[in-house]
Order: sequence, then C-alpha cells, then structure tokens
Amino acid sequence: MNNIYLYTLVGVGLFSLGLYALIVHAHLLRKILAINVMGSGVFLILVALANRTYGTAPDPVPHAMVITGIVVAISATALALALTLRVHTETGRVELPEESLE
Amino acid sequence: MEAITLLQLIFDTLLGFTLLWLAWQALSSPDLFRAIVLFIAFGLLMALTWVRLNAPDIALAEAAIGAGLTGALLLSALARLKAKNSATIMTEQVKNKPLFWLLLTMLSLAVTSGLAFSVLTLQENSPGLSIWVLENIETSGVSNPVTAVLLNYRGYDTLLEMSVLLVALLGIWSLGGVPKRHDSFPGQILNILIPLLVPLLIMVAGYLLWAGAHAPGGAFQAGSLLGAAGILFLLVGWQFGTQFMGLPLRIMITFGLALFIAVGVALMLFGNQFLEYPSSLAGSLIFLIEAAATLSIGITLAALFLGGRPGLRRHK
Amino acid sequence: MTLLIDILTSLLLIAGAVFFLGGTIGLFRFPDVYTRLHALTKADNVGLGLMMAGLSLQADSLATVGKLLLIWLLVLLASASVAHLIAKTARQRGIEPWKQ
Amino acid sequence: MEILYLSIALFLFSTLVVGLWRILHGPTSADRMLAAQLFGTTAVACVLLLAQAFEYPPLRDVALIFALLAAVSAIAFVRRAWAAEEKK
Repeated sequence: MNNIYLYTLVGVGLFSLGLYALIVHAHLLRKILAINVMGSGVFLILVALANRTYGTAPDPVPHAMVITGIVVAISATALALALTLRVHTETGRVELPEESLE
Repeated sequence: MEAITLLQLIFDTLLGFTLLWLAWQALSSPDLFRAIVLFIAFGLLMALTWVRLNAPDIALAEAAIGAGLTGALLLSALARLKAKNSATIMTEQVKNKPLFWLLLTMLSLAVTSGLAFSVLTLQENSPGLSIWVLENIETSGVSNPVTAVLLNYRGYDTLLEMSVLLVALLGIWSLGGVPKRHDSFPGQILNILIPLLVPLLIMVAGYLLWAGAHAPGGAFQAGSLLGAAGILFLLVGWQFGTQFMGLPLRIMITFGLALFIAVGVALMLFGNQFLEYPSSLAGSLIFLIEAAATLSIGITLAALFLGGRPGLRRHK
Repeated sequence: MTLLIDILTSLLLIAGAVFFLGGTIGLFRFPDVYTRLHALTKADNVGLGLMMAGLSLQADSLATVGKLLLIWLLVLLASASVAHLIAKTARQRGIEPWKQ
Repeated sequence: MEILYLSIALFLFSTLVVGLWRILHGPTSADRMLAAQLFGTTAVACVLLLAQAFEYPPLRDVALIFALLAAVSAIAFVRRAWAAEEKK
C-alpha cells in the first residue's frame, strides 16, 4: 500500500492550493470554494494516514472524524453562502470592503 | 511488479493528479459557473478517492452530500448573485504589488514543503486507536467500527456536531426570511421524476440507517439522503403547508439532539457516566439515537438549503 | 462453465466500455448541445446496461443482481429526464440546433 | 478477472479525464452540465467494477447513492442557475 504517501501528498497540495486561492481571490463565492478545497485536503491527509495499519483494517477513528467534518463543512458552506447573499442584497457587491491601512 | 499492483498504482496516480488539477482549475477559472461545475466533479472524484483508501463510510457520505447537496446549494447561490462578470476580482493587496506576490508564493511553498516534510517523516506503521476500537467492539452494541466510534466511544463528537448543524441553521434564520422566488411550472418530467425518486431516497436512507450497525452506512449518510429528498421538493417549487413550517418543523429539527441528550442524562440517573451505554442496551440505544438523528439531520439540511427562516417574509 | 461465464462477462464489459468511449468521443467531437446529448445517453443507457449484464453474471446472489438492476434503472431514469430537461430549456433559451 | 475489472475501471476513468475538456471549454453552460452528468454515470460504473475487483459489496451502495442523486445537480441547474442567466 504505497498509495498512502501519494494521497497524503495530494492532500497537502490541495490544502496549499486552497490557502493560496483563499488569500488571492476577493470574490466571496471563490473564498468559499477555496475553504472547501482546503478542508478536502485535510480530510485526505487524515484518511490516508489512517491506512498505516499494515495488514489490518484502517483506523476507524479518523474515518469517524472525517464523516463529522464533511457534515460540518456542508453546514458551514450553507451559512457562508447565506451570508454572502445577504452582503450582496445589502451592498450589491460580492466581496468584502477592503480595510485601508492608512 | 504484479500487474494488479501496477494497475492500482496507475489508477491512484492518475486520480491524485486529476484531483490537484481539478482543484486548481476550479479555483482559478474566470467563469464562476465553470468553477462550480468543476467543483462538483471534484467532489465526485473525492468519493472515488475514499473508495480507493478503504473508507466506504466516508465514500457514502461524500457521495450523498457531494451529489445531493453541494451542487444544488452552490448553483442556487450563484443564480441569486447574478454577478458573473465580477468573477476574477483579486484582493486589494494583490493588485500591482509584486512584493506581496513574492511573499505569498514563498508562504505557499513554505506551507507545502513544511507539511510534506512532517507527513513524510511520520512513523510508517501506526495503528492509532484502532487496536482499542477492535478490542472493545463487542461491548459497543454495533459491529461497524466507524459507527461504534461515532455513536459510542466518541458520542460527544456526534452530539456537538449536531449542535453545529443547529447553530448554522440558526445563523441562516437570523439573516431573514426565505428569499422570494417565482418558480415556473416544473413541467411534466419533473412532476413524474420527483414523486418516483423521493420514496426511493427515503427507502435507501432507511436501508443505510439499518446497515450502519454492521456495514458501511449510518445516520449521517441516511440523513444526507433525506436532505437531498427535501432539496428536490424545494427545487421543483412545491410548498409545504404553513402549518408544518411553525412548531412541527422546529420540533423535528431539534428532535435528534434532544433525544441524544435525554438518553445521556437518563443514563446518568442510573449511575452511568453521560452517554456511557450499558453493553446490553447499547445496540438498541444507538439505533434509537441514530433514527432520531437521521430525521433531524435530513430536515436541517433541507432547511439550510431553503436559505432563510420560513414564515418570515423578506421585505425588499 | 465458470470459464464460459468469465468469457461472456469479459465480452459484455468490453462492449460496455466501447459505448462509454463512444459517449466521450461524442461529447468531445459533436457540434452542438443537442447532438452531444444524443451521444451522452448512449453511454448511460447501453454502456452501463452492458456492464451491469456482465457484472450480474458474476454476482453471488439474486439480491446483488437486483441491486445492479436498480442502479441501472435509476441511472436510466436520471439521464433520460436530465437530457429532456436540458434539451427543452436549451430550446426555450433559443440555442439553435446545428445545421450542416 | 481482477486484472480485467481494474483495466476497464482505469479505462473508464481515463475517458472521464478526457471529458473534463468539455467542462473547461463549454461553450454553453448546458455543455458543461452535460459533461458532469456523464461523469456521474462513469463514476457509477467505475465504483461497481472496483466492488467486483476487490470483492467488497458495500461499495455497491456508493454506486446506488450516485445513481439516486444523479439528477439533483442538473435539476438545480435547470431550475435555478440557468433560469437566472436568462434574465441578464
């Protein structure tokens, strides 16, 4: 089972991609997608590493954590989308106002 | 190398690279609709990845949520934003600031290499808690180890996770009423398809709930299917009666959490710890809690999709 | 006997894969959304159907065959409905069918 | 037989990767959605082949869920996203 490290590295890559996009993009919908990709990266690392029980079934504890995480992620996404839509109705914009540093 | 190992290696490599590429395309696509469709495809491949990683319970959850909820949520939100053209705005700091780009690239590289290093230097053989889980599986009341962890050993997690669902719903409800929309007539096809699909969804949800005790499945997967059924109803614009939207809705949404806490407290009255099931009753108690949780999770997810507090009209 | 069944399964699976390939090529090459719909439903209906037939031959119980059949029927139902909905909406939105 | 199942699963997965081209290039939203629809069907076939190859029946439930929910995203697209595009 050498795919453990392959998938772990893919998880790391997804996390970094998501982090990068989260910082670069101002559009709120894109930020929501970016956070979801980061989350998927974390889940992937957890589950891939749960396979390090050579010969026996994988460790069920990370599996349970990830199932919980998926449901939390979707509810957080729904809330974030509702907030985005509210920002849009109030201000007509799809990004948050920038705070000026002066 | 054996042919089977080789084939699996090719499959995994292709899957891994496609995942990364899809994520990159979805996050950098100038067209938001395209980004969302790519993200839906990404969810599909994640489910395949869980299959490859021996995690069928997660594959079921990802399939149910990815196919049934995420796409519908994102597409409905996009429909209401109607601002596709402003899609590639960058944050203020990024525009015309080469120094910031440099810093950001360095940060990303540092995060990636740091994480990769720490992950690759982990112990190669680490069973984690799986030994304890398997040793105590007989007293847990179920034979699927993932369900045992979720509902017995780490029942607190599940309890708090259901509270998170509830808090998210409260957050949405505090933002105002259900957005007004004028749904067109769904048409004959949907009027035939939806009444066929919904009973099947409910049936399969029941099957997954029952199977969860001894095989992959359980309350979250079953609840997600119920949520998808609710979303189908909402998508064709069928209205639930207003008498359902008041107290009955609130009772059903909180029922799962309330029963969970009630069982925990009742066990304390009999001299156990909070949520410490006696092993003779564990199986039945877990099933009872899971059944209530399935109903509540399903209705909460559908209510999240509704996007506002029913019965309250947004004035605008 | 097992050998015969294995050969039959292989043939059915390969035939199914060919239809999936056809669906993908159609999606890739056809000129407009209506013709692509046409290509797509071949993969859904025939491709998956042949695969289901092939896998059913290897199934250990009737329940498994039933589940495979149910999955196939569900995909048929979904793809036929979706194809219809998309074609109808495309017409309403004024996307012209491709003419030589 | 395992080799056959795995090879066909791999083959189907590669057709899926090729199909990504249609999501990227559209041109209309309907084309992108169609490609996603084909992905769903391909994933069903892939998962069933893997279930057979590794003789692990619970994977069939994953395929069953994919099949049950295959239409949801497309219905959301037709009923919501596409309808909104029209008003612009």
